[in-house]
Amino acid sequence: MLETVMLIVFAMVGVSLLLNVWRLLVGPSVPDRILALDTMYINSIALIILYGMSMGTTLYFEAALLIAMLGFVSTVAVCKYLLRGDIIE
Amino acid sequence: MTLLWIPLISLLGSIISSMTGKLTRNQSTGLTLLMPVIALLMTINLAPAVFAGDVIRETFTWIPLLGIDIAFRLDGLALLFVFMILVIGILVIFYARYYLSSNDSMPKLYAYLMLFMTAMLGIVISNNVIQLWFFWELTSISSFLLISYWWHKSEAREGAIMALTVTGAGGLALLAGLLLLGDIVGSYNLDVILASRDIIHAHAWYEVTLILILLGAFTKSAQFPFHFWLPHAMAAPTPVSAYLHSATMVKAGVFLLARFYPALAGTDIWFIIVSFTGLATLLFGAYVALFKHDLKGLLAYSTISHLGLITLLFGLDTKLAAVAAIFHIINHATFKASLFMATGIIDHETGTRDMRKLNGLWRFMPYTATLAMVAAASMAGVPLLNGFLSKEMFFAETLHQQLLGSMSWLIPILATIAGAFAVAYSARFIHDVFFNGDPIDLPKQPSEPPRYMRVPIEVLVALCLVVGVVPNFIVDDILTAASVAVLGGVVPEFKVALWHGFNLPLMMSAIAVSGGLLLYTQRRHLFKFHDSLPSLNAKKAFDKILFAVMKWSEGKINAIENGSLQRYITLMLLVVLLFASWPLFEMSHLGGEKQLTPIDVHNAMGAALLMIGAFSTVIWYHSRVISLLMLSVVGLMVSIAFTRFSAPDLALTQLTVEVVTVILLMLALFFLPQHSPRESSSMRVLRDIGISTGLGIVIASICYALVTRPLDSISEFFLANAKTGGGGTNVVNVILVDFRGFDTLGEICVLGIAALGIYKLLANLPLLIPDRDSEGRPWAKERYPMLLASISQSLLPLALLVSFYIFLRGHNLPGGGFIAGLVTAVAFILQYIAHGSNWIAERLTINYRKIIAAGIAIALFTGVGSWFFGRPFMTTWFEYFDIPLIGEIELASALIFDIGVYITVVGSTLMILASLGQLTADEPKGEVKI
Amino acid sequence: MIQHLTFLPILLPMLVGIILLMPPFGRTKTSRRITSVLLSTVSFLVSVALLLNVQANGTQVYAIGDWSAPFGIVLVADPLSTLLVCLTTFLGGVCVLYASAGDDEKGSFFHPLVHFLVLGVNGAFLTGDAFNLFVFFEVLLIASYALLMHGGDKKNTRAALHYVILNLVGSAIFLIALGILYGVLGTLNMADMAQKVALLQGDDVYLVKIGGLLLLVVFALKGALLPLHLWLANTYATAMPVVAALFAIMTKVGVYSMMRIYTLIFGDEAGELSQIAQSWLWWLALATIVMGTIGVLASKDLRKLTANLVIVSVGTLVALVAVQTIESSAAAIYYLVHSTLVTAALFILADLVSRQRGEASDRITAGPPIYQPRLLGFCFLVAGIAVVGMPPLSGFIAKVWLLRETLNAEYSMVFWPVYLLASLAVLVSVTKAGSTVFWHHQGKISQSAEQTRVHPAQLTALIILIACAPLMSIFAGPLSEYAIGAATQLHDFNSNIKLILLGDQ
Amino acid sequence: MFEWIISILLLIGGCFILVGSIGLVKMPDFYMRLHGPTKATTLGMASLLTAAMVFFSTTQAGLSIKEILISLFLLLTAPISGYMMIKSAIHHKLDCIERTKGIDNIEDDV
Amino acid sequence: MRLEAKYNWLPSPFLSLLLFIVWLFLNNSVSNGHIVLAIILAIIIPLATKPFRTKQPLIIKPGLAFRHLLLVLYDIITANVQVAILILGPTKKLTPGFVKVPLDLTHSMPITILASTVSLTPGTVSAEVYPWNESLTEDEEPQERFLLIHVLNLEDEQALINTIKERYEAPLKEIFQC
Amino acid sequence: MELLYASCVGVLVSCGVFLILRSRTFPVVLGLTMFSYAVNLFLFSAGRLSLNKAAVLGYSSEYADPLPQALVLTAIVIGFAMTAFVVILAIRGQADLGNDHVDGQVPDINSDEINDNDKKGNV
Ligand code: NA
Ligand code: NA
Repeated sequence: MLETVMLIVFAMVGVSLLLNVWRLLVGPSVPDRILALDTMYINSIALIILYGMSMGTTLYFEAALLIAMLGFVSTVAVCKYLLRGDIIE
Repeated sequence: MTLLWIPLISLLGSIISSMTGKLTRNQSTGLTLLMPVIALLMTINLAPAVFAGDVIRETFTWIPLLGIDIAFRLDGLALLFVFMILVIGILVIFYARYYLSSNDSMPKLYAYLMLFMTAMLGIVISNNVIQLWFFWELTSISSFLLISYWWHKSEAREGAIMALTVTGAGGLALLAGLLLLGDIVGSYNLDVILASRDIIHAHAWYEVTLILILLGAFTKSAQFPFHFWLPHAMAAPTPVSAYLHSATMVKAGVFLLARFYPALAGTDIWFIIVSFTGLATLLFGAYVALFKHDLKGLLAYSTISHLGLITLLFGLDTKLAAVAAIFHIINHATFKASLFMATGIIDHETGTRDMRKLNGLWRFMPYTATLAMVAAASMAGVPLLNGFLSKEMFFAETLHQQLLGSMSWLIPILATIAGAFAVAYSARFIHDVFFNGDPIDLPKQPSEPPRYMRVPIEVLVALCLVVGVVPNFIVDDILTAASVAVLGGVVPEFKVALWHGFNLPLMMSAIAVSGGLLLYTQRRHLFKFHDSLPSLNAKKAFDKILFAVMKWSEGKINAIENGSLQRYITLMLLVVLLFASWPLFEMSHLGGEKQLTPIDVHNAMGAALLMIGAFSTVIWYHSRVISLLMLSVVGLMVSIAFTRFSAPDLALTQLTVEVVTVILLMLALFFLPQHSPRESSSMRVLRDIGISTGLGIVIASICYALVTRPLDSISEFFLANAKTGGGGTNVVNVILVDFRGFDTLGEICVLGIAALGIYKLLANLPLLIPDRDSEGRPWAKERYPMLLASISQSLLPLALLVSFYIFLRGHNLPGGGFIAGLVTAVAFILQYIAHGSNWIAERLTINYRKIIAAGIAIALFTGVGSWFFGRPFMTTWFEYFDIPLIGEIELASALIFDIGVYITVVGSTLMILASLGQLTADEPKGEVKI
Repeated sequence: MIQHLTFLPILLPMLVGIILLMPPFGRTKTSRRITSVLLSTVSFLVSVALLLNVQANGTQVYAIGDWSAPFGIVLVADPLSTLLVCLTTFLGGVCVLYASAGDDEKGSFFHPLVHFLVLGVNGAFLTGDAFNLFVFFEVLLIASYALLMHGGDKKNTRAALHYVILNLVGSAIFLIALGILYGVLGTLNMADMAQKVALLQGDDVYLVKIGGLLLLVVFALKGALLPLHLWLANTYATAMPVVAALFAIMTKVGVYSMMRIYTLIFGDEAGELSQIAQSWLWWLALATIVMGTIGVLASKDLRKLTANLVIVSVGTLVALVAVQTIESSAAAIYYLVHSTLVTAALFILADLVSRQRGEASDRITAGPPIYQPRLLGFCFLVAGIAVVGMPPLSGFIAKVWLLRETLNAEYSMVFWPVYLLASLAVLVSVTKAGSTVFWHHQGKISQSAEQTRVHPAQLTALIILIACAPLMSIFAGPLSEYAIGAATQLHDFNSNIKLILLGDQ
Repeated sequence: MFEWIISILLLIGGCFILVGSIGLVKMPDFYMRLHGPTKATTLGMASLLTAAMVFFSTTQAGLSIKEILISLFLLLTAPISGYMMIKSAIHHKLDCIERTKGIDNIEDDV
Repeated sequence: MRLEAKYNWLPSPFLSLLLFIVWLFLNNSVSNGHIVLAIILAIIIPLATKPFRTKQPLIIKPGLAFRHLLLVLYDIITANVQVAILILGPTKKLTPGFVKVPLDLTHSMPITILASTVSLTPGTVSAEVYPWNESLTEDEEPQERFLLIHVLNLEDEQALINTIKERYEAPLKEIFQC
Repeated sequence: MELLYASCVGVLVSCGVFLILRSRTFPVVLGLTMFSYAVNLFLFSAGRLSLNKAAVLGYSSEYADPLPQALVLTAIVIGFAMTAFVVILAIRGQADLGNDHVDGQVPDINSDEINDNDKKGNV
């Protein structure tokens, strides 16, 4: 059962990612695209966790953790860029 | 040792004279003269042995591998030349003492002259052809220096360049020829070469070799059509001309003919090339000489003509011709040197050399005039003078040759015509200068020169006379010895005498003399005729050609190196495409034998996202922020691909690097335009699409070919030894810090250097800081959004904890110093973003430069540490310790190494970002920082 | 310590670089200079010691981390690599000394960067591992990027952009090539690769061929071989001359790598892949000579002229490499050392000349008289004679030697005329340049010319460099013996394999 | 038992993640789109991570609780990301749909 | 309100506690070694990062804080279900709006927590804090502020404001005693 | 899957190269970054593709080839350093030269002329 569920969830996350990409491509504004990318980051964490579960290994946990941390920083950086131009001022 | 000393002494003389700057002119001259005099005495000492038929040899090893020795060989020919070079050299030096004005540097002239003498001596006594070439080129260099002695005059500079160009070109040909010759014979030794006539003649390369060597000889001895440099070399001071154009430089060319006569001559091709060149030069020089108004110009073309005569003699197929050639070499040296010196006196005393102004000098300087007239008569071939003797021999030999078969009679006739012209220009030299009315507008009032200035001329003129009257007494020995050397032992009977009875040659002489006088008296018509000819200024042509070549090169270079990076990259990529695709087509099957893995949905989706990201980056490249966001998608997908394909370390690294890169790009984007304009034409875009698609397909094919093949690699070793030998279970990390830790050391150096470089780049950068974004919006008012500021403070300790965690586990699980370092750096970057660089600067007073240095130092010294255990650099050490309460822990040198990595990464990354941040930290926006 | 001697040419520059970034040595201008010059000397002496050691005891293989080949990275100090290491440390020292007259303070980190560059070059010469070669290439490149911008102006920036971007693409191609080679051969050690290439079969051959040819692209770019030479003239001519002088060694790294790769891995023993690059190298070399010569003829200033001379020298070297005989390699080795030193000298001279000629700088036009005409003129004469290959200096021996060794090569009837004509063009250009710059005066010595007097440090550096030309000629005998020895070792496939992989002397 | 718990948590997580992304696509203006990803996705992640925690704790030796950290991190950062994004949207004066109330409450930030 | 901790070697005890726990979480281990390491890190990291923290009010009532946390978690879950329904439902019925909530909180950290809470709970996202402060100084002046929030479906503005103030702001005021 | 992987590498190469061939520094830098992604994936694949075989001892029975991974890691780091440098150089170029054209000067934006130049090979 778990395998089936995992497949379903995989599919859900996959569809989510595609939806994110849709928004990323369509925009229309830059903040929209940032939002889409940010969401993509988070959804990739889901993907990695699911992958780790399906393979039964925790080796990829750190990758997920880092995406969480770094995705935040990069979103913040882009927003700061839009707001102030100079992200380190 | 004696032979070596001859050029060596002369070289010493060069050095000595260059240091006589502080001495008086007489002292300087005396010191300079000392050396050639010694050399002359040494040569005289050797002469009897040579006359007796000995060949004196000396060899020192220099570069045995290349067959280049320092080898000397004194035979008759060499002896003759050594005498000539030294005697005339001594006279010229003496003469120059009086010639040079007080403004001219005497040591410089003497040093160059002596250097030149060294080179000439070297040529004539070389027993190794490469060494011969060595000195040959030295004459080119030193003559360049001599001709350009008055370098502030443009004609001196240009004349020198022209001489060097022509003789340099000939020198290169000569080198090629000599190398071929050496290869044919198997040795560069002259003895061997001279003894290998038959091998050489039979060899397939003979013709090429001969032509190359002759090119060397002809350019040096100013043979037509390479003669044009010589008149322009007259820009040199007259003593230099006297030396270069009588006894040395140009004689080097005919020396070469004589030197290789035994080995190369005797074939039809030799006779044809040499005689025709000689004949053409003889006629051409004699003809042009008549029309020169400049005294030195006349002498220059006369020199060309006489060298043509000598060359022609070497090209005639009779043995006596060679003897005549040698004899004429001596005679020409004597009368030409004296004529040049006389010209120098005239120039010196009157301030001009223009024969249209110089008239009736007999009245002002009768003594000098007499000397000059005797020498000129010798040049014309008047009996009782040496010039007559050799010219007689020449005429005789032109009658004996069979070069042109049934047309051979043409040569004596042409020779006679040339003789007539020689008489005519000699007559002009005498009549036009010393008689022919009164001088016109002379810059100076002429008078006799200082007494001693005439001494050298007196000596030479005396020689002309003595040789002319009693030739046997003076030149027999040396001429015989030289002829033996040239003809290889079998010297035909010859008799140098004033009177051979009434014969054809004498008649030719008579015709030449009377014809010459007739020509001179009728010169007005001739001049008119000559002026009507299209004038060919060799110098202008040479300059034009040189200029054209340089212009053409410039055009080519500007067209090729047009400063367009796009072209350079395109070229490189095309080469890559060619190299990578061409072997692909040779493959029978692209794919390998490995079982393919089926595509699953996740991979397909990941691939789709990655491709979408890639294409979007390209599609949106005009709006840079969007393009950058799209690139982030690609980066994210690449790291997910690494997770998918069992490379957690790579995924972590890729992630962190990607984020830092994006931040950097964002920082850059602030200073750069926000949009890329559309500049490429559609053709260009199509072409670029072609190239990039082609490369993509090729690389993809290679990639496919690789991944579908089984691999047998050295990695088994790493897997087997990671734990036992490296003390860690994360094999990738063990490779990084142990097996291939050296790479990592290099890698952190790269990172550190990059940071230093960036700091360097940003120093004193004048930047226009935009005060609004590309759509004209002013920047937001809030510099440091409050919520962000407070949350980032809380995240910092957490991030440090995580980075410590990642660092610590690296050896056994995915992680390690590099990733940890980047995580730490990112945590600090967040602080920079949230609080600004001034805020950080107040709190973090660390010199990043030192941090970087410390990091690399730690890594380096960890490696060096193993020396104390007698092991090579970077041999790792690890041990497990059981500590009460805590349990078993592992200590490894690799961990310390990794600390170095960590520190370097943190230092470098922060240095890069802080330098960038500092750029704008204190600057109000919208202002230019200088 | 003696067993670690092989490693010292890498350790020392790195250490010096670090030391110069830290107090107390890196604190003041003077302390940096003294430290840098002194330790450069030490580096050079150590390199010489290594050379003597290699001469006495044969090729040294140093297994880093005690992991023997092919698993770990080994350094291979054979006669060729040690010679080049000596050359590099020597040149580095000279440049550091020269720059100590003031050039070093025109930007930050000059001294450490020079040492890092030397580190990279030494590493590239010594390493026996293909990927490690890549790493050291990057070390030397990043250092060169930074040095290129030292004291730079706008022209400099533009040239640097081109140089950096091209090299980044080049590095990427290097990685692709390494990927292919590893992907088929499963190893990174060059000797091991050589061994495995000889046994290749089937389609694998073509994949490795691609790898080998892509490496050619990389080395051609580094070495400035046509058509990848286009960056060089501008880059070298706009860099600060002392940096350009140092860069004289960098193209040689590319050539050296070609020698190694195409002699060891794709040499005579490589079965189907033997001499894959030879004919390419040969024709590209000729084309490079031609292009370089055209560049020489077109040059409008001394630095550009010298930069184009570098291109000519690369073409000549690569032609020798392509001949693939022991003798031609020996000639290449001699020529390499000679051309490096003489072009470095010319760059430095161009600098000194331009300082003393005011507005005219080093342009080949009439200009104000030079303040110290005798000194600089003499040095230019020596360097010029050496570079055009006239006696009595090193250039002539190189010329004779290389003509001699190409005589019996397949296409000598093409090479000889091309080379000889190129030599003539170089002769004319250099002569014209020298005569114009030193003799064609227009205007007066500028007021400030006295301040541009050659500094003692500059003078020493210049004289040391200039003196190499006569010394290389005088000692051509032993040097040629050495070069032949080095070339023999280079071509000795079996002993190289044995030595590196089995540690068998 | 655990399998059930894991499955349910997974499904909940998946659903919320999906809903978040649907919101991202479906909503008519930026401000409304923001709600889905900030809230639904975050919760979905929390649920998914809990599932993973249970999964690894039951299938592998020992407790696995580090997944909580990711949840913690997301809960901490998601609001701030959202805040930054909405700030930049306001700065860019992105259009809201017409029926949006209280637009006057926004102050001009330049 | 207290800004300074009692002990110099333990400047922020809650942070230290957090770090201690997180370390053990990260390593999935409560072995002696990790506990020792966790203690060391929990002390060192706060000390090292102290300069990077502006002075913030300390949590005076940890018990209340914990209860508030649970409440928020609960709200997050329910809020998400609501949002999910709103998202999946017809968008035309939604009437979004911007609401300005006057704040009694004055310090940045409590405001941040409040704003975050608001963002995670029913249909609201914090958008701005007015007025902007130009720079974040060491000793921040307490200042009267507003929170601008975007509401996905705004029905009753005042009710929303009241909920936020009572349900989330008030407990925070108490926890931090400010 | 191998084909898919190779295609991804190919697409990244194509897109990267196309961007590298642009005339402004920023797209070129983006192109270089993307090209280096492609190269990293390529180099990585030299160790072949394997699922769930991370080279951490004890985590599976078979392991992926760890060596290319280590190489790629080094390459990523070096690539990062290089990218950083070239980014800053681009800024420097903008500051020194007043534009962000890779050649330091903007050619006349006259499309006809660009076409003409193309024909002449002056690109
Ligand atoms: Na800034
Ligand atoms: Na007259």
